[in-house]
Amino acid sequence: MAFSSFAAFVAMGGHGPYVWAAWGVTALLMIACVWHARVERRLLIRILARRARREKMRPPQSGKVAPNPFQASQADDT
Amino acid sequence: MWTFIHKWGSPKWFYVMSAKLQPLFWMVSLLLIVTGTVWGLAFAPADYQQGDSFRIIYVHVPAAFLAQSIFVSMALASLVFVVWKIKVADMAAKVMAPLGAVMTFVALFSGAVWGVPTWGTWWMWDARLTSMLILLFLFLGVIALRGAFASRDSGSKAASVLAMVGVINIPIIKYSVDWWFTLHQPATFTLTSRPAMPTEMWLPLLVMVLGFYCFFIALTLMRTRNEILRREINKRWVMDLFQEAR
Amino acid sequence: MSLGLQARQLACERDGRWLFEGLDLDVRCGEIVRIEGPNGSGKTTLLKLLAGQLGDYHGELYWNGERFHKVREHFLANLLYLGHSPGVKAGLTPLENLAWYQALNGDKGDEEQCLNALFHVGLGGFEDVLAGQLSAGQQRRVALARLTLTRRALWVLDEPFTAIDRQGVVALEKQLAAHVQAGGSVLVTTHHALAVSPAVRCVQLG
Amino acid sequence: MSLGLQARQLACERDGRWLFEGLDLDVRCGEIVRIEGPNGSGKTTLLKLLAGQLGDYHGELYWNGERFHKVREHFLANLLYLGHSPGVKAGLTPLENLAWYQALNGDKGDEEQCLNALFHVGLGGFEDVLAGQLSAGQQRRVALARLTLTRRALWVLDEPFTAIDRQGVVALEKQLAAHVQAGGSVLVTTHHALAVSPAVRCVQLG
Amino acid sequence: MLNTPAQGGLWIAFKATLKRDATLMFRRRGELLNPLVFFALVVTLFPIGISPDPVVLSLIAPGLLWVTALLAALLSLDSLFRTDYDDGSLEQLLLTPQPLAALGLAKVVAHWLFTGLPLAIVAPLLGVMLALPAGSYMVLSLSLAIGSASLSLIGAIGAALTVGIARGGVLLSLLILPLYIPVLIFGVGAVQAAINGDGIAAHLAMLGALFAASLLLAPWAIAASLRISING
Amino acid sequence: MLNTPAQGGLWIAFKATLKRDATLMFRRRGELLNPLVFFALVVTLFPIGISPDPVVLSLIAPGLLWVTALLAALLSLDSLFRTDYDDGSLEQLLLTPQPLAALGLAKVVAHWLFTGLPLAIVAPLLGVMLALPAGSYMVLSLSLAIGSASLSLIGAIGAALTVGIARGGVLLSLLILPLYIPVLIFGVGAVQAAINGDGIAAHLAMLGALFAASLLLAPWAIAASLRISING
Ligand code: HEM
Ligand SMILES: Nc1ncnc2c1ncn2[C@@H]1O[C@H](COP(=O)(O)OP(=O)(O)OP(=O)(O)O)[C@@H](O)[C@H]1O
Ligand SMILES: Nc1ncnc2c1ncn2[C@@H]1O[C@H](COP(=O)(O)OP(=O)(O)OP(=O)(O)O)[C@@H](O)[C@H]1O
Ligand SMILES: [Mg+2]
Ligand SMILES: [Mg+2]
Repeated sequence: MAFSSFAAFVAMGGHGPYVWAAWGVTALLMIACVWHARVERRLLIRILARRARREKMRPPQSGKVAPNPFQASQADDT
Repeated sequence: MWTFIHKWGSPKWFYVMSAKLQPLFWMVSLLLIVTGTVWGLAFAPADYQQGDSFRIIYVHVPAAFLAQSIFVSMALASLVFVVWKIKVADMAAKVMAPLGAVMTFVALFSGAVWGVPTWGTWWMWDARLTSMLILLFLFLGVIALRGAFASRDSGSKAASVLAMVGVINIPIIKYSVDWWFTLHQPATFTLTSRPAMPTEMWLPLLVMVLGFYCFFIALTLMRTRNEILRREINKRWVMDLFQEAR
Repeated sequence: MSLGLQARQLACERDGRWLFEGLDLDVRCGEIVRIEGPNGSGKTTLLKLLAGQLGDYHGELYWNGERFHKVREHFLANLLYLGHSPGVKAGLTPLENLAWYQALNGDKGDEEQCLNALFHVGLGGFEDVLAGQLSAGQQRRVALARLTLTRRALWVLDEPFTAIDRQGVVALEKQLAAHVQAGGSVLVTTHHALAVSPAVRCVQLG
Repeated sequence: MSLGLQARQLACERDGRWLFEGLDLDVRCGEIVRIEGPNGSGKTTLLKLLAGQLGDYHGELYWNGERFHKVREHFLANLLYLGHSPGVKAGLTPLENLAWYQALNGDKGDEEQCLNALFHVGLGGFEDVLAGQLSAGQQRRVALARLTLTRRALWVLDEPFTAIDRQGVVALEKQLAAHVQAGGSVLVTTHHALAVSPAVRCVQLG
Repeated sequence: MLNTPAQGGLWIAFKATLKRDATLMFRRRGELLNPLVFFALVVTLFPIGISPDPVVLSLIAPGLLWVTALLAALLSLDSLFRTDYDDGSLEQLLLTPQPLAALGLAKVVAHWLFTGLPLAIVAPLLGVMLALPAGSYMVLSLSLAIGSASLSLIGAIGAALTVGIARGGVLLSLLILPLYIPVLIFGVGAVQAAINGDGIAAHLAMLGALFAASLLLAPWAIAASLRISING
Repeated sequence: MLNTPAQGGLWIAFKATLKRDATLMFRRRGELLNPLVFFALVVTLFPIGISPDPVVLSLIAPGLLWVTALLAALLSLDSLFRTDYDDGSLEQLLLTPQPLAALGLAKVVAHWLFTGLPLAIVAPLLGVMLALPAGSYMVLSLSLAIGSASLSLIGAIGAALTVGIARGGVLLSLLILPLYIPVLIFGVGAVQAAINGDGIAAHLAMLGALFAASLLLAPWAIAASLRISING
């Protein structure tokens, strides 16, 4: 242990603000990275869930994943 | 070797296998970083010249090392993508870039904060600082270029070309900048020669560096998985996997 | 005083060559006027001129019997001009493109209407794709959606059929016919054989 | 070994939507193949792909029976592609434009030939005007002059009739017919009703 | 069937144009950062090119920062009307019943919001890197914020004049840079005054006056220039 | 009816492309002067912005001249492939049986001939205005001439990458400026060495090496980038 007390640990021999600023920003950014990745994943899962629900309602289509609405309307014309 | 590359190049295989690897890397990185933090902040002795401000080194140096390594990894991934057309490599390259930029920023920021007690200024134009700043610009360029294309495929290829051109230039930039600035400090920590620091100072540093590298791997795996989902969300296997999971 | 657009003794010179001289032209309500002529005969130039975009002409232009430059505001509030370039922003979605055009008329606009107009030109389902990623014909269709969206009396259309497929051409012809039947007027150039029911008056250039 | 361009099980995806799948296409000598389909059905994409401009497709392409990328040089030496944008430099005269295209073939070229080609597309007298000052149809005619100037076996033309007037259309149709009669082949998209004497094979997309 | 010109729609059209330009900027997220990155990059080039010595740098810092910000603003101006010209929407803008000057102003406002203002905000950071003497940071930001608004307004005239010309970019600089010199002089003057501890009010007042004058006159000049360019 | 690929036509195609770009440059006579005028204008902005004192100016002159020349070259790069892209002739360039790398190189050579070389020639003149110490004028020109060739080559990669992107101009700077730093360092180094009376051979040799390396690698990168941009 390099410090005699908790107060000395916080003060960092007078360099507290610098040390804590550097460490704080580093920790903050790294945690933000992880948090962002998790939010990203949750959003994607939500989209998947919505699709799964829609798929259940509609009979499954073969081949094409997303039907082209424009082509559908063309087929009506002819 | 060939089959290995191809197996890992398949998004589905990667998605399934990386799910198993990922927790391991998270655990190890958490362990290393917590150990390094406690050790470096509370137990390592203060520097006889710089006092406790020296403890910034435990985030500054790992971030600086990692930032440079990320650029090289990104360029390697780009090379794999361009040569073998393996899309997973491109996804990895894509998710590495922002983390690289963040790490470069961390190194710059912690260095700048460190400069106030040691040099009495936030910023000084010396070789290492300047090349780090340029590295940040290179990262930003890769990110911006990828984002600027309307079509994802073109964005991927363009970013790959830039990453490869950039990685050729990094040593040239480093060399020329080193040569130009005479103010830079001599290296105190290299992987090959024994450092001048006492062991109880550099051991925690080593722990932190390893922890940062594990963090990088874990985060890259996780975000690559996200990217796979985003790109393959229309594919059958994603839906199947998802429905299996519930 | 007569309604509509009138040109009297119109003449235009390009690089020492007279594209047209002494041209008298009337575009009245309920009428399709078609400008004909081979490539380079000055159709686009004439249309731009009649839409008030070019200044270097000889002769006189009237809108509802009044000199052009006096009633410019009123004229522009009644004009819909679609030129060679469709005026569709590649970085915006079709919906955003239309919303902007509506706002330019000082009209708050509502999404329902824009969606309807897009559906009408066969772009239902494409409203949120960036226009830059659409095909040539689809981009022109975004521009044509303004015909449905924006109520204007006078349509000035420079080769509106470019890149449009056959069903699209039929639909557009019907739309032109409907517009003049409702009392509007259309000034159009095309190399295409027009098949619309009301009489089309042709003006030959070149 | 068969002559010409072949596609086997060609498929192309855009933003998660399959434009076409499992497409088999043969373009043989002495044949006009026309790609049909409504706007946005993927005609331009298919043409670019067959011209070797796009890389992200599934399936196989063959040129004279050999894999595409192996004979790329030979293929390009026999291809003439005219796309939606005419590739005519606004800051150069028609003559200079053509001279450059000739040189790109590694051909010194001579002015006589270029002048002839321009005359052939009805641009006699315009050879020294900057192309930027020509009308839309005249600019496209400059591009079409390359059909006369550059001898290539395979023509890939994306809506070549855009902005061309009626006489021009007739002349171009004749030229296409003559080309296939001489043993060449043509791959074309157009929304226009083609009236050429040799049989036109149609491929339907969308 | 005839419409009469709509009254009061001007504000809607103004807002919509502003929003459209903002959307276009945001859609390519990189673009928003581009002038800033250019600013930062060029500021990095100078210490490398001239000297890394803080004494030298602090001497030239005010001028360097102002000139570089000016260049960053200038370069982003080139595309202000050009993209609209290329795809034909400028033609349509000219054919609306709304006054063109107001719509042009909306585009200029968007340009300043996403170029001039961010430049003013990050300038102090770069000031630190160039060892700008303490006490002048606020003034640097303020002078850049007011000054860049004039720069956007004046520059838009040039952009409108050169929009019909391919490769107008460098021609634009030629037309516009001489007009930028008064703004530069008073902008740098304010910062230098702050460094020397003199009063800055006079300089800022001059910057404000330049801004007011260009706000009054530039929209009409922009409208006229756009008409000329479309005619050509 | 089938052709075989023409052999030996590469030189003709190379020359024709060079000539075409030269014609386009000359046709708009203003354009030829644009980089020079930009160079001159920015160099005059600095004495206004920083200080008219010859001592200060002579101190910063080598760096200032080099950085400004670099910016002038950079800005003219944006249109290198863009105009071709817009009118479809780039597409045609990609479909010729000639190697794309060689044709791209022809365009780069034209760019250097009409931008880098003139900049190198007028730089001494502006050096006089900035009180550049005697004895370094020749070296300034020479280093600019060699250096700007590398700048054109490296910059063309960026121009090719951003050609498909509307408003790519400022993005181009971001991509390219970091890669320009070694050239800048050795270029300024040469001038500074000449001022200090040190040997300049080492610097010029490094500039030459950079040029050789970019001449070897850049054409391939340019060709690959153009292919990508056309695809997108
Ligand atoms: C913004 C400011 C700074 C930046 C961008 C910066 C950048 C870097 C970089 C890139 C490294 C890794 C070097 C390598 O890979 O070999 C490094 C290491 C290091 N830096 Fe900094 N630095 C900054 C400020 C400082 C300050 C103020 C100090 C202390 C007074 C400092 C001390 C060190 C030390 C001791 C190392 C480890 C030694 C070594 O590996 O060479 N740095 N820094
Ligand atoms: N770069 C791109 N990125 C994403 N989607 C694209 C891209 N290019 C084309 N598409 C999509 O592919 C589809 C087909 O486009 P294409 O241009 O091939 O159609 P086309 O058949 O030529 O139509 P047209 O008759 O209108 O010319 C369009 O729906 C378009 O949205
Ligand atoms: N800006 C200009 N400067 C000089 N001449 C011009 C300009 N614009 C057009 N011209 C000339 O005017 C003539 C008519 O052009 P215009 O575009 O009006 O023809 P058009 O009838 O629309 O032809 P197209 O059917 O090909 O569209 C052309 O011969 C052209 O050379
Ligand atoms: Mg026309
Ligand atoms: Mg098409």
